[in-house]
Amino acid sequence: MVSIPPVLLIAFPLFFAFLAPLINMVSKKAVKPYTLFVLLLNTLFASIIFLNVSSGGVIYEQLSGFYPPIGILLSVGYLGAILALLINLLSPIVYISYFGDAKNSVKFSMLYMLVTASSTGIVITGDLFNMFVFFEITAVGSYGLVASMRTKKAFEGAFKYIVLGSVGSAFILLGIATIYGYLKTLNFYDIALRISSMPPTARLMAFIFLIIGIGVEAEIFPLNGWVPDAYEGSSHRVASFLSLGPSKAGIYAIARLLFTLIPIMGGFELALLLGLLTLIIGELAALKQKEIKRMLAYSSIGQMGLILVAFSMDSRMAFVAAIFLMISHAMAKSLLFLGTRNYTVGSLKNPFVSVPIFIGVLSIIGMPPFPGFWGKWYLMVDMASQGFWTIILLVILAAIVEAVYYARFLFKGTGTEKSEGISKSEMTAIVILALLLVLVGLFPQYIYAPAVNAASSFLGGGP
Amino acid sequence: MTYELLEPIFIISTALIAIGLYGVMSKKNILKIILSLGLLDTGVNILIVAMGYIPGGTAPIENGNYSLYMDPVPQALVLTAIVIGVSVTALALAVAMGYYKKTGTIELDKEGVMKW
Amino acid sequence: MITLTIAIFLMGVIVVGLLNKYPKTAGIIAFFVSLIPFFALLSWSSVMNITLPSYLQFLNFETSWQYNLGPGTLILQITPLGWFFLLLLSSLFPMVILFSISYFRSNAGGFYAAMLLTMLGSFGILLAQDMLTFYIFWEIMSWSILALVIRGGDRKAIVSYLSFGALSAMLILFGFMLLYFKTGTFVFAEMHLDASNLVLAAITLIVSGFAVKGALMPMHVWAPHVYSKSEEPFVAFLSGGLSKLGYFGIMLFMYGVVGFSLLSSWGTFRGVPLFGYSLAVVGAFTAFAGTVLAVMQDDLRKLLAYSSIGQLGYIAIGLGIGTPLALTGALFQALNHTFFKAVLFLAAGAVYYRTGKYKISELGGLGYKMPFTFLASLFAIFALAAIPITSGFAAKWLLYEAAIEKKFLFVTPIMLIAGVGAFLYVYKILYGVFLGEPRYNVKEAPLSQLVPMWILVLPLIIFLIFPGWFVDLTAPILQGYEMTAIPHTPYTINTSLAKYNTLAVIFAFIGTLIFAFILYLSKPQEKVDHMDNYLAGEPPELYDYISMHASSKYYEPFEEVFYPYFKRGAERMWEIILAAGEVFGSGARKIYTGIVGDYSIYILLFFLIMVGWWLLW
Amino acid sequence: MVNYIDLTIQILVAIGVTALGFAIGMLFNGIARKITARIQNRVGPPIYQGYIDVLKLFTKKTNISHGWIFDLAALFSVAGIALAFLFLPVAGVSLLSGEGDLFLILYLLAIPALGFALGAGASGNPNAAVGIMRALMTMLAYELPLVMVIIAMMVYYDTTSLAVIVQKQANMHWAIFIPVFFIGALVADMALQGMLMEKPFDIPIAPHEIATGPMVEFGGKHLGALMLYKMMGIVVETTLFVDLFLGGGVILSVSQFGWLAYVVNFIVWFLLILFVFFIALLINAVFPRFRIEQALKFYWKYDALVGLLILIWIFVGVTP
Repeated sequence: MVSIPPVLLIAFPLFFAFLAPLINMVSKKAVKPYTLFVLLLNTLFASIIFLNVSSGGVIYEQLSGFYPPIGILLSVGYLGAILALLINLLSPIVYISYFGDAKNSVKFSMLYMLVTASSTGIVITGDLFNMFVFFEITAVGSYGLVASMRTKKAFEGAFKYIVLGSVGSAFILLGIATIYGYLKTLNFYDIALRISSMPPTARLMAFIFLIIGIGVEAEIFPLNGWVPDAYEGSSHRVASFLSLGPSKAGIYAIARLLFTLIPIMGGFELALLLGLLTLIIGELAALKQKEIKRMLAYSSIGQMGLILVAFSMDSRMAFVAAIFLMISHAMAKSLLFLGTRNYTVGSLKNPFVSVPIFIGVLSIIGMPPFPGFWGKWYLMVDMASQGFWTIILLVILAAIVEAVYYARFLFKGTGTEKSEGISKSEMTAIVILALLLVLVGLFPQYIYAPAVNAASSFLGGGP
Repeated sequence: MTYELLEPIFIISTALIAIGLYGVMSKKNILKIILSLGLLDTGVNILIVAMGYIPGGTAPIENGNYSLYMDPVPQALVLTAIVIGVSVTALALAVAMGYYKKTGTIELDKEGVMKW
Repeated sequence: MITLTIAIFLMGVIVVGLLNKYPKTAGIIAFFVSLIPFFALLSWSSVMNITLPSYLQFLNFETSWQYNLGPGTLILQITPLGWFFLLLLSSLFPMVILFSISYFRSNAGGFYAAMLLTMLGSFGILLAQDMLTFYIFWEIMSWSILALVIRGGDRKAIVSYLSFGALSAMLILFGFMLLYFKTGTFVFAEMHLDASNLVLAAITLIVSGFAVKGALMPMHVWAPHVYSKSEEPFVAFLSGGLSKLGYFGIMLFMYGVVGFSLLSSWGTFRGVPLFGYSLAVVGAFTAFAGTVLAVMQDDLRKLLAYSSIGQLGYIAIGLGIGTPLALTGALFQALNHTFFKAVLFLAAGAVYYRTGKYKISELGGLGYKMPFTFLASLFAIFALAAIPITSGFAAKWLLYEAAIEKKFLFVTPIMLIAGVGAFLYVYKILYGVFLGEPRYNVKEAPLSQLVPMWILVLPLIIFLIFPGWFVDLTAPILQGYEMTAIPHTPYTINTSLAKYNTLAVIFAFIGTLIFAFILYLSKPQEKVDHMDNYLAGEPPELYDYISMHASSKYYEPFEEVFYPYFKRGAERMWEIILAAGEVFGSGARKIYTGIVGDYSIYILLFFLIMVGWWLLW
Repeated sequence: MVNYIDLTIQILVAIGVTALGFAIGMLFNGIARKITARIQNRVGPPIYQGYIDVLKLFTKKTNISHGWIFDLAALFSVAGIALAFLFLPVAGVSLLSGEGDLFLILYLLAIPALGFALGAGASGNPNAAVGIMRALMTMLAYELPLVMVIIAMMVYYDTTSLAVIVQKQANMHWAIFIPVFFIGALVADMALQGMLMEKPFDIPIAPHEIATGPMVEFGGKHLGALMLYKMMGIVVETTLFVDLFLGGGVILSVSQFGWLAYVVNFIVWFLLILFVFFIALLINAVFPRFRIEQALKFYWKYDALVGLLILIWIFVGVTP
């Protein structure tokens, strides 16, 4: 089998992103196909790396000539490979929807590639500082994407995002400083190896700093103030992209922090608490929401909470569940964000809109045979075998609330309103996403095997 | 390695962080918030640079004198962080301009904002 | 063969879905696909101790099937109970599809696709041997119904169905998880349950989850909305077929998984498990309230919806009492309800097809215009009202006998009164739709709509004459629960209390009819238009709405008496619960003030709490 | 192997008893009119007026039909009521009563009612529709107390078969002598008043308001059939009452007295149903008519309350 260096996943789109203005100079029409081509190529790389990882185990790669722990290290673990594939698979699909747009902004395409590359970077990096840098690139790119609508709402949302993102990055830096101050290393393995030599106070402080910093990006409850505003302000496409890329990378970083980086006492309990709070507050806030993007944003918050709950169970089954939930959320939420532009219930008349939206909603609510079901099912099975009844009850209540507001929202109105509907390209994108949902749902065994590997690896302290 | 928290450099950086956070929390004016963010960044950066400081050390540049030099990694970190901070500030200012063009104000007013 | 069946079904879904523009072709394809479960049913008839005729021997579906999903395994296997319910569904389903071929004039591909999915789901549910399989197929069935409800396009219906569907799914899921915690397995056969409270909680949750699908009060709120705002063939299948799956689930878990003896270990009252007793009381209440509400409706489909709720309540009573007699009665009621309610809904569909009206007060006099539709519905109505010239009576009779046998002194009168109430609303249908003065000059329904209706009437007549055949069907099911079938011959049923001889009734009725007929033939008669009546005046214009039809507000005195007691119904209760949720929701929303400073304060607060927590700890 | 001679005899007996039932019904009609007239200080028609009326209607030359659904009414009402009568034990003679039970009888009674309602509805006269509505509601009203008492009896006697209930009351162990069922009999008698559509429950046919309601469009042989149904209905309903509470009129055991017992029992049965009917007539003569809501409230509030007390009594009294 061909093996390719993982750094390509990052370097390739980064490089071509900066080439995009050149292409734009040559031909304005070529930018969109060019970007799509780059993204698709990246998908190919990601799938090759995924296959390599699932057959050959974790891939390490040093950059910049130094050996670890000083040099920068990329390490593609099982989970990293899954998420890298997920992000790189979905981002071209969401990009397809841009084809039907009359606007043709090279900046948008650039930022898009940039964020794709850096989100991928977060999930495959082996170095804390590297992760910080990728976080920042992701964040800067996302700010730009959110603001790209150039409306009042867009600027407002982007600004809130910038402020909270910057505060978050300051916290990450503080955390990095704390860790570096004691351990003189930023390599994940080194940190994990020697973390026990840190004084508990410092360890805890580092943990707190990092979880706050990453939590902003991962939409965890008290830190996610920007989420509804930024999603509401941004265009449907950007919201769709944000929910598949940056947020997944963020929750990955949280998992990394919890499992391998700084395993503190009570860390999982804290994560559980935060996850449940996020879940419940997100779902409840969505219940009376009138604006669709905002509702979907709240729903995203709830889903992230659920994923965090799954991670915090600290067991193999729940970890697998978390992976399925991430897949489900990435696919279904981007589908819903894309499909609900110009939404009225009348747009459901078109089967190419209604069927994908229907599938997306089902997957989010957790109906079989879609990935969301497998996630919730494994999570519940795991919690049931440990006897966490209260948590199951909360998760169940959240699911019911979810169903209620999705139903109330998506099917409101009389069905006679005229709607411009969505463009052909957007339709293509959501149909592909729906197909992917169906495929993953019907054949979970192909995800299950790598997911179990990822779980074992993470639970064993690996990447 | 020991840190003495009462060293002035830490006091300064902590103060800067605190001022920055206070500004972010209390101000409605976009420019003031951006300035506060800058302060926050600076505070953090100072803290990190201070961490790598060794009394009497030289800059971490290879010049044959290996005896005592600063830890290079924090400096690299800070350099990166500054760059990022600059770009974020630039972007924030651009957004502020856009906001101003759309609304004619740089106050994040209470009525017009997206909420709930 | 099962793999093939599922594959054909899924392919059928895609094909008919793509044939959206060609409703007739799609319908015909769907019809052929829909016959497969029936063939499967025939080939499995050996589980019911029925030998297949030799010319059908070529059908050999394997009796069990497994599919490895990696983390879990789907296990399907035919059981007598599954066979029985599959009989109901697989015989109803092709008829409904046949009916829809002429019913839909355009845009029907989605309908057939979703219908095939509901049937696929039901097929899996009935064969499932473990909780994972059961749940997966259950939800497939559930959301395919949702797809069909969405086609109806009524917001209230969609919202209530999806909300209650999720509630039901989650109740069931929670119950399954409790059982899994207790036993460590998902497979029914490997479960070893004991009389702990955990199991009781699990079975209560599961049964209440199924009660949503079975429209037991107070979980019925979705049903009237859905029934009255969806397409008629689907409603016929939903009410006739799919609602039975809820009772299938209840029966499977109460008697198949948990078992009668274990149920009894949580306390009995006069020989009936307390659990079953409460189910029976809920069922009786449902039967009564459903009937009263049905009488008050003016929309034909709403009336039939509440009538369904009421009739399904009887099944719950039977399942609650749990003696062989009661279970037989419950299954018999399920069978009858499947067919008569399907006929009634299809007839409503045919009436709508011709007149475009559902309001009873706007219809009238169709009996002479659509005589075959009228006669089919008349049979169905006889079955519904348990008039002893259809099999409807035998089912109710068994249930009454079972109740009296277990001395259900307070439940039985309610059941009987609900039965009398049924006369009221069926007469409303008869008079308002078919009798009275004619208002529409329409033709009889097309043949492809009449044929399914009349085929569905057949079982009601067959089991009228031979209720014993039905009892034969229940024997293997009851055997599985270590019970024996009630004593019977093909045309008599004996209980410890009395005997019911269908032949005596039929022959005596024929005899008295002959007597009456002779009297009737005694003199020739003259036929007049039925507007030519004692009032002696013509209404202003013959086909005008300002007419003398009395079906508007027909039972007004009844409503005056009962309405005050029923106006604060279950719907209101759920609305209050939802409103309470919304109060929390708006509280949660208030967190997101939209002010960036506040968000930063949250971050700082979180930081301080974390540090403080660590300091304290 | 079916014994054909036995079967023939049974069929003949059935025909005979049915004919007797119709004859008694017609007689009762005459008696009713006579008694009502006497109470109201009129002379009234002769006691055999019922026979004359039926004969007249069936020999009328002009018969008007409103279509085949309308004709069903005539068929179903006569056939149905005769069918119900066949399933009742009459004076201890159980014709088909062993083949069915009380539930069957209650539902068989619905056949003629429904057939009648079908025909009336098909006539297209609004008065008829209103009458049927009232009839159905009256039925709903009186069934509740009646059913309560019947179920109390079923549980008490541990059977649902009317024939067995009659058997268990043999040797003068009539239910009415048991205190709780004495009250039950009073409750059921109230219900019987509604069943017979006598005042104060003659709401469905109220001649002054809705022109005899359901029957308004009927004439000739159709009306004749309906009259037969109504007359036979009196016999069936009073017999049901007598079977339930008065031991079916059985005072002599057939095994001891042979054919004499049949004669005596039939006479006693006749006197008893006449007595029950007489009570109904007395109430009829002195009461004005209820409105339909009042009837419903009367039955469901007061009558059913007593019925509930009886149920509780039995519930406490009968050990499982």
